[in-house]
Amino acid sequence: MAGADRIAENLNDALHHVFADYRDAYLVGEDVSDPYGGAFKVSRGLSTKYPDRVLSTPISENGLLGLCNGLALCGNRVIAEVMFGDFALLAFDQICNFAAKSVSMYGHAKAMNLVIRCPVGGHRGYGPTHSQAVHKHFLGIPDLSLFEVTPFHDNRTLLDELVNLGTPALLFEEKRLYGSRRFTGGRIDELFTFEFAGDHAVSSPGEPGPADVVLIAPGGATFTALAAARSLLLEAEIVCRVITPVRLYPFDIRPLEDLLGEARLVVVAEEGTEGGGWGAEVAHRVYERLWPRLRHRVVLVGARPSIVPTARHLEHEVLLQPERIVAATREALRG
Amino acid sequence: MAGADRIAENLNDALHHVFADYRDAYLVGEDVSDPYGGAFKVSRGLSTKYPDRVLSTPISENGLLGLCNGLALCGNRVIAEVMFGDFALLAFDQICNFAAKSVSMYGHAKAMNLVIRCPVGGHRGYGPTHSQAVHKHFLGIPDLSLFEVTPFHDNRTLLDELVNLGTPALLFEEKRLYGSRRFTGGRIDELFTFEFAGDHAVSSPGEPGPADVVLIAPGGATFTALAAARSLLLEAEIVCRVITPVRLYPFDIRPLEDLLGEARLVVVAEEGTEGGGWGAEVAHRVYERLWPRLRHRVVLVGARPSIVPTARHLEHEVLLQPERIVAATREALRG
Amino acid sequence: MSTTERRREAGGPIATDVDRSDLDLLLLIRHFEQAVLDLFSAGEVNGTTHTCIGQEHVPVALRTLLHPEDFLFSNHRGHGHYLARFGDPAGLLAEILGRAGAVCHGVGGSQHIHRAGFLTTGVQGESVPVAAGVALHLKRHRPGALSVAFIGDGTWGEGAVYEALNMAALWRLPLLLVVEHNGIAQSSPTEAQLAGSIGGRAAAFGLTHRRVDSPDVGRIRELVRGDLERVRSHGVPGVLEFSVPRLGPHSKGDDTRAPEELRSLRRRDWYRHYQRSFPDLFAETEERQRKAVADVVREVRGRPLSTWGTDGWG
Amino acid sequence: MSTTERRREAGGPIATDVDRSDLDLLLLIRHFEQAVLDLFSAGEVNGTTHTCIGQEHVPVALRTLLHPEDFLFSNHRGHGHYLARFGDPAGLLAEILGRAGAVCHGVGGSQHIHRAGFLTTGVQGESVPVAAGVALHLKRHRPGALSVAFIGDGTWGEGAVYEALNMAALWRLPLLLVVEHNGIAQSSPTEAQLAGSIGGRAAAFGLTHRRVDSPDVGRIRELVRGDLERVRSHGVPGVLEFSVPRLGPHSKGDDTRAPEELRSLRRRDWYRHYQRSFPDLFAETEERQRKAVADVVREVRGRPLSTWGTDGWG
Ligand SMILES: Cc1ncc(C[n+]2csc(CCOP(=O)(O)OP(=O)(O)O)c2C)c(N)n1
Ligand SMILES: Cc1ncc(C[n+]2csc(CCOP(=O)(O)OP(=O)(O)O)c2C)c(N)n1
Ligand SMILES: [Mg+2]
Ligand SMILES: [Mg+2]
Repeated sequence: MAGADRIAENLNDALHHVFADYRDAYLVGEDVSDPYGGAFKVSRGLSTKYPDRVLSTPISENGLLGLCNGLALCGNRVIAEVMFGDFALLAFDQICNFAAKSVSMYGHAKAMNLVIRCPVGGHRGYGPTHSQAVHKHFLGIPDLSLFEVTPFHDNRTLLDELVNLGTPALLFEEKRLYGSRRFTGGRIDELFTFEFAGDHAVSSPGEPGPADVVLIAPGGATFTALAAARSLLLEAEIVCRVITPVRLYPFDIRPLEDLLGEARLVVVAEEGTEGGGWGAEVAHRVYERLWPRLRHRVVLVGARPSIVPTARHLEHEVLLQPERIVAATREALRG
Repeated sequence: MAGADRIAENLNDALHHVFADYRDAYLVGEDVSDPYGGAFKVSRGLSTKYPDRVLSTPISENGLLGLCNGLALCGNRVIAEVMFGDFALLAFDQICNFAAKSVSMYGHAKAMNLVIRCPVGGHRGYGPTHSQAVHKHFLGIPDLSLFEVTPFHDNRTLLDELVNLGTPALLFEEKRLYGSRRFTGGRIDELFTFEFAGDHAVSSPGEPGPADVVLIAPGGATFTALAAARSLLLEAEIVCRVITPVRLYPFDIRPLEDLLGEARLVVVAEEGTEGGGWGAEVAHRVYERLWPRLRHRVVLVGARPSIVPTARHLEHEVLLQPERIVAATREALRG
Repeated sequence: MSTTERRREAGGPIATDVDRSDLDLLLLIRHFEQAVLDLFSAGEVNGTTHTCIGQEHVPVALRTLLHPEDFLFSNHRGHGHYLARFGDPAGLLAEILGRAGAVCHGVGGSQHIHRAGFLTTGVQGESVPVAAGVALHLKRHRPGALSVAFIGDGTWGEGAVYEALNMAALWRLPLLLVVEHNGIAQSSPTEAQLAGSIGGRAAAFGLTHRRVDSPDVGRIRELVRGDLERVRSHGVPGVLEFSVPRLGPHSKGDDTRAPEELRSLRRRDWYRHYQRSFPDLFAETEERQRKAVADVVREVRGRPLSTWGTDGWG
Repeated sequence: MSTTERRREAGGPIATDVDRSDLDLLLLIRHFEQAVLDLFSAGEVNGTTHTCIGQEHVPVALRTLLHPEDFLFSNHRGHGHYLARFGDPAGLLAEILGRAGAVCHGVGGSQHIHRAGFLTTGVQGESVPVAAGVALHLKRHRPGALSVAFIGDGTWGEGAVYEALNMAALWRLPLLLVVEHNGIAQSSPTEAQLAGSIGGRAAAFGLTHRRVDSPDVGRIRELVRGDLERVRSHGVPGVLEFSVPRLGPHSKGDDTRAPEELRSLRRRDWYRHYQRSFPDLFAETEERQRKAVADVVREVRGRPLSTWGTDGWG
């Protein structure tokens, strides 16, 4: 809706609130200080207001995550900004082997309030090393939760939850979202409204009764999924609900069981490349809970299994587009 | 069988053959030189014979993988030994962002013959940072294949294939395998025989006809799966085939379609923790190809979602055991 | 016609004569980068790009000291490195614009370029251990050849750099680290991201190091020729640090430096100094290069989009 | 009864008097480590362990210079660090054997231990940036407190160390890096894995560095007291390097060094020197500690297995 703030601003506001609410909040990252305020400007204003607790680091992803781990170990609420999610791979050791493991590996429950913000995804022409959706690599690490910013969820609530989680969390931020406005007030456009089921946002066209298709799509893939749902409705009268989870892992399927069980088809769409990804994990949860009720196998769509090329026309070919979702959905419903 | 060599020796022999066959073969890793020959002794004898091409590096996992990338870039056949697979996470950037991406991201197909050997898994009491089955984190990276040593496959053939693959590969080596003898000659014990379907080893009890259960289990989980299959047969007359793939990703399901389609149940067992793992990816492939024929949802079992504790009795609780497979199988067949 | 022009003015930072081909290249790069920024402003560049305005003289100076069998690792700010090596503005521009004839089919874009003996990646520091591996290969198969890695001052934040230097020093690899120290990394001034000094970092591994401040291509060559020779002939690594001004933004429109700072940096621009020392040649050359770049821009913009696929792979 | 014993012999590496509690601790650690190796040989230790035989004097010497609010990051070879801080052989042995009363319920084992102000991890180098983060916290909330990270010479291979030192130097964090330089990393001699010197690595970041060779606890304290104070009061990082012999295997049965080398290393053992300088006290203390350790071993071996779970979490 026109009135809503852009998501980058909403995130920035959320960060400001964390700092206002908690005197032990830290933000640590490359070029996060004013006037730069981070590569995507999400951290603007923080260093000016809280110069002691906003640290612009050298280009040292593993080191800066280690520093965050030390701060978290001392009980602080720590937010790391990784300039591009691709570089979180440089800090994999500190994230997996220290942050997540420290919660349990010393035999005692040890709280680690650490949020690792990672801008991810393509559609910006940043090329192969700056456009990955790295989610899949961090799946299934005990005591590491994965969250993703959505167009629906207020980041103020979300960030407050994350800095108090007691276990480290990755927060993915799909770059397309930054400049987009949040959906608020239950309405997306003239066709779609949304409500929440548990933590999940559920977008539906006005049609009553069960949907033909339930499309699960996080982060920026929400836009792609909504565009696909619109086409499916207008061009083929296929009623499609779009579910946007905010917590990707562990994935909470319970609030969705009826929705999923009633549909003719469940599709999971993700920004990451097809193969070995988040979609397979979600599908597994769906089968686990809904096997007898499923009328079709769960269909997964994602980016093509390729690096993300730089040139716009090539990037477009690789990344997930509404047409791919539409085609996969129609094929499944036909077959 | 008594006559077969131990798998560590077989691997060592395979390495010697690669060096004998290719004058551009390199082995790079920590403490790989004689007389130490690597933490698990798999590299013994190589540095004595090929002092120029066996490099004992400083403790620099990311750096040493980078060095390997440089050698591979120049057309060499490079084998990296990561002392413990857990530390491959330190080299994630070089593996994912350089080795795998270089194959395609420059617009031209660029061969990268790089094999990254990673001892993985627990059952050794090495504790949380030395016992992970890190496979899941490397799934779904375009142009990165995952392989795992098995008790069936001759590593000489395997390694020769891998150093000529043209794309980088991770080779996981479950630590229990090192001291175990290879199964050869088609027989495992008095109950089980094996044959190959495509690249997969298929172990069967002598029963004719389709199996009740097909259990897919790679690497060291093969032993666990075989023990489970034995119990299931002897205690419950459930006929269970065990499939041991050597290439984990991309997973080739085609040679298995009939076997899987005929079974009442497909179970995937893995050493890694449950959640977001390899099993979900395999399950997805199974559904994709066999949906109409499946009589039960694919059941996944793995280690409990926990760090791997050090003390033997605690480690035992966390890691995958035959009893867990048996229980999950019986429950599924009952339900 | 002589290819070398005598300096007119006495004193000043340019103390040597200029080779016409050097001035050509300096101005080609400058105008190429300017054109990239203009195209960016016009919305014709997808994604991002990092220009090397103010730093052109480093690759130009090194050019004649490098051999064809040397392997160069460039970085995100690599257009100058590429042009100095290949003199192929059309192939590079096509890459940046995703047009036919792009050196990497438009797949890599500005910061992921690979061509024989030349490679760029977008992850800071990642290339240095790779360059060490290449140095090892060269040492054995092409003794005398160098593996050269260009990095910025900020990239010394990355642990990979140290892991690589340690191995290169231990194994005496012909790795030359060329540091373009422009006093800033993205928005962070060097004082805020680098403790101690680059010379100290080199010394930590027992490596030779030289810091060069001159904007004078000829003078730079005099200063560093021996260093390169030493790396080549002894097969040991070395570090060359060039103090340079970054006159443009980090990528596009993201310069947060104060106007006074930029003004003072501009005083260090080789461009001014060469212009002052060789006014006629400079004017003539600049005109030529401006036109050459404009022609390239026009020609490349008219090309069809690049294609990529197994068929298109060369 | 005096707690300090006068040296009998003139000359030799032990030039100061000995405090009884120091000798107690030195010999407790020595016998504890010996007991661990024996238990290992008897098949009673699951997994692996790394003993600090030959290096005990480093934590013993530092003990009195450290404050309760200092935070210590130990490493894989950390039993001595733990015992010097907590004097709790039973809790540590229970951890190694997975018995009741284990300091981490047997979950972490020998190389993953956490207790107030003390933490070990099994990944080399990983702790140094974490220690920098703790140093930052301490600087703000407990000025004068130190964050101390113990690492070996080989761990300088890890890039994380440099990333951390750079930040610690930039932000003037009270981080003390204690390097136990035992000339080897697993099987690799230092010359094969470390180019340049540790002093040079410290200098690269503008850090103070001191190398200490003495096996004499009292002398070490004299030498380094001021260094610790400087880190505390100026809030800046420093590096202390202790040259020590590793007299045992890397972990268990994996020592590939030649007998002559081991013989010559044994000549540097604090044990001999203290034995020679304080024969009576030494004999008496050793007897006492041998027995104390034997008692601990007997008692801990008799305990039930440790339990772990949400219920058992403290
Ligand atoms: C690993 C990694 N972290 C962060 C970035 C984002 N980034 C690109 S260039 C740059 C600054 C580099 O500074 P410097 O090395 O001084 O080179 P300069 O840009 O000044 O030429 C940063 C932070 C990156 N590309 N890679
Ligand atoms: C990241 C990482 N790589 C490798 C290892 C295996 N490892 C354990 S101790 C060790 C040698 C450490 O040498 P040094 O730092 O000199 O300490 P020392 O053992 O001599 O006390 C190695 C390679 C590890 N634990 N972590
Ligand atoms: Mg710079
Ligand atoms: Mg050592």
